[in-house]
Amino acid sequence: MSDLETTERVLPSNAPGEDVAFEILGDGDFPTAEMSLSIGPAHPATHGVFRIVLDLDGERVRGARPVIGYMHRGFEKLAEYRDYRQIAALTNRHDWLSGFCNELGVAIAVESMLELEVPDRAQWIRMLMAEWNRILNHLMFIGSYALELGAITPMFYAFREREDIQHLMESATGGRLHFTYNQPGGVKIDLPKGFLKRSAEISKVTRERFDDYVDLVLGNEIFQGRTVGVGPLPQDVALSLGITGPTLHATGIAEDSRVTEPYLKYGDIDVEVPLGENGDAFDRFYVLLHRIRASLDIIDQIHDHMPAGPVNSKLPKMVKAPEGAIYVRTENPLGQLGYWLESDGGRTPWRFKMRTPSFSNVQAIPYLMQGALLPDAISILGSVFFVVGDIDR
Amino acid sequence: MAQTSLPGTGLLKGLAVTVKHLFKRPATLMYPYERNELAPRTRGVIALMDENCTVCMLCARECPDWCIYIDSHKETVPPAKEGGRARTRNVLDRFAIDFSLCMYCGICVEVCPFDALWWSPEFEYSEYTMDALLHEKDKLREWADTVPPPPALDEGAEAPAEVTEAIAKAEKELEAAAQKEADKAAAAEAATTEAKAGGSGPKKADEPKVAAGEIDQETYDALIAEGKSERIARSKAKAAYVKKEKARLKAEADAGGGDAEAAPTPKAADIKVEAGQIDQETYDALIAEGKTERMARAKAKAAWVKKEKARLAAEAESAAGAGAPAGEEAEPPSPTDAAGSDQAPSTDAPAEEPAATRKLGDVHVEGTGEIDQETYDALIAEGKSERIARAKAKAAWVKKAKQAKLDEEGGA
Amino acid sequence: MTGLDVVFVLVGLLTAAGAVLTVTSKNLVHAALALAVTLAGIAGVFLVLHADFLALVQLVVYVGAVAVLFLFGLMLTRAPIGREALDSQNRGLALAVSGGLFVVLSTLIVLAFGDVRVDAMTGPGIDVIGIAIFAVWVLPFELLSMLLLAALIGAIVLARREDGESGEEAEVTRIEVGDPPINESDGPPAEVAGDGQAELPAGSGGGGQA
Amino acid sequence: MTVLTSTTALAQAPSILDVGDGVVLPILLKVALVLGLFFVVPLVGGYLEHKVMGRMQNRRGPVEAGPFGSLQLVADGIKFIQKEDIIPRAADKPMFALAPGLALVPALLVFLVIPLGPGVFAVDLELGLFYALAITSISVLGILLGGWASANKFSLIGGLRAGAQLIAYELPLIITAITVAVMAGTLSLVGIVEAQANFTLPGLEGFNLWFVFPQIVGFAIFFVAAMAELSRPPFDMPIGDSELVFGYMTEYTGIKFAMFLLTEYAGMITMSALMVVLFLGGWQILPGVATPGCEGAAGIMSCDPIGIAISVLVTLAKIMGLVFLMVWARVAYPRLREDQLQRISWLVLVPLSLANLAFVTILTVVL
Repeated sequence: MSDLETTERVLPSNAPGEDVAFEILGDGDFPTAEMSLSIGPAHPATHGVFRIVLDLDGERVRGARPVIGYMHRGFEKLAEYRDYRQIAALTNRHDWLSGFCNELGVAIAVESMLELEVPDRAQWIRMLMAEWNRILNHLMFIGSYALELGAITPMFYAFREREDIQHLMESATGGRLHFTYNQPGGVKIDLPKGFLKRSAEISKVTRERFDDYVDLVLGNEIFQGRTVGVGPLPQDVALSLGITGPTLHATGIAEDSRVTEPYLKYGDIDVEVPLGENGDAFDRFYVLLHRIRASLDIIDQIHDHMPAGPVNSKLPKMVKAPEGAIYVRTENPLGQLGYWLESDGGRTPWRFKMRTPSFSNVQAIPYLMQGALLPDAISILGSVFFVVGDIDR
Repeated sequence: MAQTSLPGTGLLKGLAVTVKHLFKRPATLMYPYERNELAPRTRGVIALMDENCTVCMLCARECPDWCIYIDSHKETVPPAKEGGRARTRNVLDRFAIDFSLCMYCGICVEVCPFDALWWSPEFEYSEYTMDALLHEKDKLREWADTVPPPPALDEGAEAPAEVTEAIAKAEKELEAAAQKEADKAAAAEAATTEAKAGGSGPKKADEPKVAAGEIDQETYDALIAEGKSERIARSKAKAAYVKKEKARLKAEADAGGGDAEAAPTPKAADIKVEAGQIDQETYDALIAEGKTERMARAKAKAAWVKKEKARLAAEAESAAGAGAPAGEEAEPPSPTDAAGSDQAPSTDAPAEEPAATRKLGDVHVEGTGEIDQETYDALIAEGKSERIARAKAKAAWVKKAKQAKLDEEGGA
Repeated sequence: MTGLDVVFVLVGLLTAAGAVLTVTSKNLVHAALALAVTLAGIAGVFLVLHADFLALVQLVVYVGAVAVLFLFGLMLTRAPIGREALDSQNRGLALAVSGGLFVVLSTLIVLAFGDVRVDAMTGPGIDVIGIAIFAVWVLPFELLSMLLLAALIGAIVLARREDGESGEEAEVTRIEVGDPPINESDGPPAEVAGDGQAELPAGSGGGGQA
Repeated sequence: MTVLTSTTALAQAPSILDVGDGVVLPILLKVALVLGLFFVVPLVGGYLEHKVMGRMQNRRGPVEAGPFGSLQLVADGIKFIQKEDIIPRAADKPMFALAPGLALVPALLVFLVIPLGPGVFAVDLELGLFYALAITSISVLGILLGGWASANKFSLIGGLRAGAQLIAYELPLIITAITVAVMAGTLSLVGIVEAQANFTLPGLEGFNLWFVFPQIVGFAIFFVAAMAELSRPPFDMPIGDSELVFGYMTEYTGIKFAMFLLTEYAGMITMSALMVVLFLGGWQILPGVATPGCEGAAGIMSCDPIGIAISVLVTLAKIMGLVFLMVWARVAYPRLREDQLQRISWLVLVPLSLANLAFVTILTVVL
């Protein structure tokens, strides 16, 4: 594969590091005019309204400029005019594949400000839901990444699994994507009867079907041909661009909030962080796939730990965070999600800043795409997992 | 990581996976012909029981995208008694939800203090234009009929406030009755307590309320020995404890209520106070009175528990009349019984009218949401939320009213 | 006049029309397509003359390969497409050369065959051709293939010339490939938005779920 | 010269359409009949693809149109006809309109020479195989033009990829076909089927074999090259929906789009039919098994109507089997990259097919 990689790649000039212009070396003897190809905002590969302008030399990418903002909904400003319960319902929606994990961050932030004690059972339920949500998210990307590489089938399998899990989560939360299950102080209502049993069943089934994805996608030589060595991300670049989550783990760095600074009860159980070696597209996919298995392990542990008791603590009718500020970070499916919550003591935040993983992760795209072929550009675009709403907010 | 033993194995495995699925049942649900069973909590559409709505506007104010439209006017209600003061109340003219704006967060349902808004799993209300998604209260009222009963909670869950309160109340009443007669039969009580003490766990004999979280150590050990997981054992042991404890309380009450020999303890396994059982009669009556469904259900539940206990007591009495020895009947439940406690043996038992003396729970009082201000203020002062305080105050009012009525009757 | 003659005339006219279009068309791709028509017409002529094998060879080699390669190269190298670029100042000279060539060739054919009737109904079968090529004329055939091989290698050598030797590279002009093929009847030259987005239909939605 | 033998005798095989004492139905009628059949078979192939793909993906595929959804493609066709025919403003209108036809017609013309059973074919050309390959190579002209005329960058890249793919895979395809012709000693498709009825390997006299057994490598090469030439996944880079939206078809709508789709299905059928004829013994049930109702070795000569019906069904079954394989590959595999595809062709398939040709030629000459 790599013998095609005749191009020396450099950091885009806006990234920390030396200031180098785009330059293609070893360009051959048929210099041709550049073509600028706009992929998106409505293009099948961009899953959402994301646009990327490629400067093409034949099928080789000379430069890539992501154009974001087509989906900007002003979340941070909206949040300043909503109380904390409403913010939880809002944050569901910026990364619509990880609704639960998003609202979890808000709940933890508010609780920390209020110094609120959250019942044990609520924390375990939150973990259980967060891990199921993680699997939901990863299944989506596994399906869509395979689809971007032209394999249609994994998408259908992934959606079959997603349907089971969504049904499970719906039975407890009432929602399929936007769960709105967290509230400051715990979760809204306890699990329905039989939930844990079904959860264990689905965990078992999903684990059994895991091999299908390994055989169908990960082990496939064509898939490996399309991904191994494509878009390798060096560790230092990843760190300097603030990349987190599976994209970072693929480079071999095990920075995961669940392990490094455990929240909820993650400290009480074993959390495995699958790691890659080269940070290429294959490793990114590998990490994503194995995170499903890791999450299933966590879920099984949670089943064994689930205590009895209340699931929420009594709150005043109007939650008012005391004056002050806090930064809370949680490990979202796509990377670290940070919420900066600043309160002037009122019922709404004075400032609500989001540090979303997708926004940081797309910073890697211009770097990764330099010198890639057009089909590789798609492979790279798909392997840097992002949700457009999470970029634009 | 990208290793395969032989080139082409990966390709063959891909073929194997797909051909394996060729012979599997498709996962498709043939939607218009088959329907998915949606969970009761599914947030499909918001239903309105407009008779419960007091036009407090909380939902409209809390809605993050302001999609609820409410119009109302004030109406003067003539005084209930002559010479009383005329009161005004709000009358709902319009209640509309724009489902093209709604983001289905459920905050309105959550904040509604009078249980006027409910989630229904209905979802097939798509329209060809966005305007048509603005639904008025007639339509919202229709959906209210599709609201399913809430699902039972997980074993490890704390029972909902309504249920715990109702149970606690019923048990308090029983205990009060027992206390009343305790002087008459102190010796008998002591004997019964002793007889029960062997099997009823390490709890205090006079604990009035069955606290969640206690476990029946015996059952627990037995289950662990059987190789069950700790979690399962704990939950079952908990259930066993609750059952035993209730049996014990019941026994105490019965013992207090009558002759020691004539009032043997009913079989512990028969008393299964399962949350969710409701007394249909009470329920219907309350609904007919215009109570909210939730309140009616809670009360009916309490009524059921009471009736059931009364029935069991009556049974036990008659059994004692037939000369059954008390000690043998009062076996402690075995671990297997405890393990099987998920099945409710008394579910189908007819709710007979108890022949016992009138107790507090039998008294029926009219009430439409009055609250006991004293209790309310006390609770608010304690820092409880308004909603909880109101609910408790309401309960307190009902209790007081009943007590008053009972006293009146007794006096008569 | 037999039916075959009619077909021959029709195919001939088609071929000639294609040839004329090839040189008069102002659009390179149109010209290439007209060339393909001409080549296919010649295959038709072969067919009429019962030279099935030759006709199919003509199709495979000229229509299937040469014309495709031509179009392919045209689109890939982005030769300037448009009126001015194609307007040759040597029209008169070209006309003179091709006219002269036509006169010479037709004179030669008439002189060589005169009014000798050629039986067109019995074209050679492939076995005859095979034997002719591989038995009787094997030496010239092999020589020809050697020549082609040499040409091929030469082309590769030219294409792979080292940097610097190639002298001045053609100046690279930035051309939008999606530029509209100029169509005279279409009013003002339609402008495609710089990034080709203007005419894009909504995506097929394959990945639109995410 | 055993390599190239004339097959004029075989070319005179009796036709099903010879009625009574030598009254031959006009060739146009024959053509119409065969074309009619071949308009239906692609639809069956398309239905098979929908259904198999659905089941392999754990869903049902079409169910509503017709019994078990069997009329889905017909319904699709009606839908396409009703759709608005959009031509982009910047497009080269005549070329844009011409391209789908230019792609479809050659794909249909190939049907003329493909034998479905003894005597069931429109014409038996002496150069049938050569004809089929020559005609299929014209299809790409339409695709290339369609891509260019759409005035869309995605379309153009798709068209170019299609062209590059065709050039790359035409070579192994033709070389492999030639290899079979060398073995059969004829270029007539009917002749090749008949040659397989009598084919055997030295040392295995008495055991009838199809060409697929000695030519398993050739069959594999032909199969891969055929899929690449048809732009079937995993070689569907010209369409590559995640990269090129829909490649050369991006701007096409309505009936023109349907024509491109039909080209693909027709191509699947013709390529499968060619493979059946070249490698899988045509209409023969099994090697050395005589078709009921037919006389002669493996039912080659003179069949009664039942025998002919059985033969046609056998051919269709084999074609559908190969279509199934193509669909299976589509379900199971992701798409290759354009340069990987070229690499496979030039570095693997071409040398392999050349070696195969040399091997078979030597074998044939020696024997």
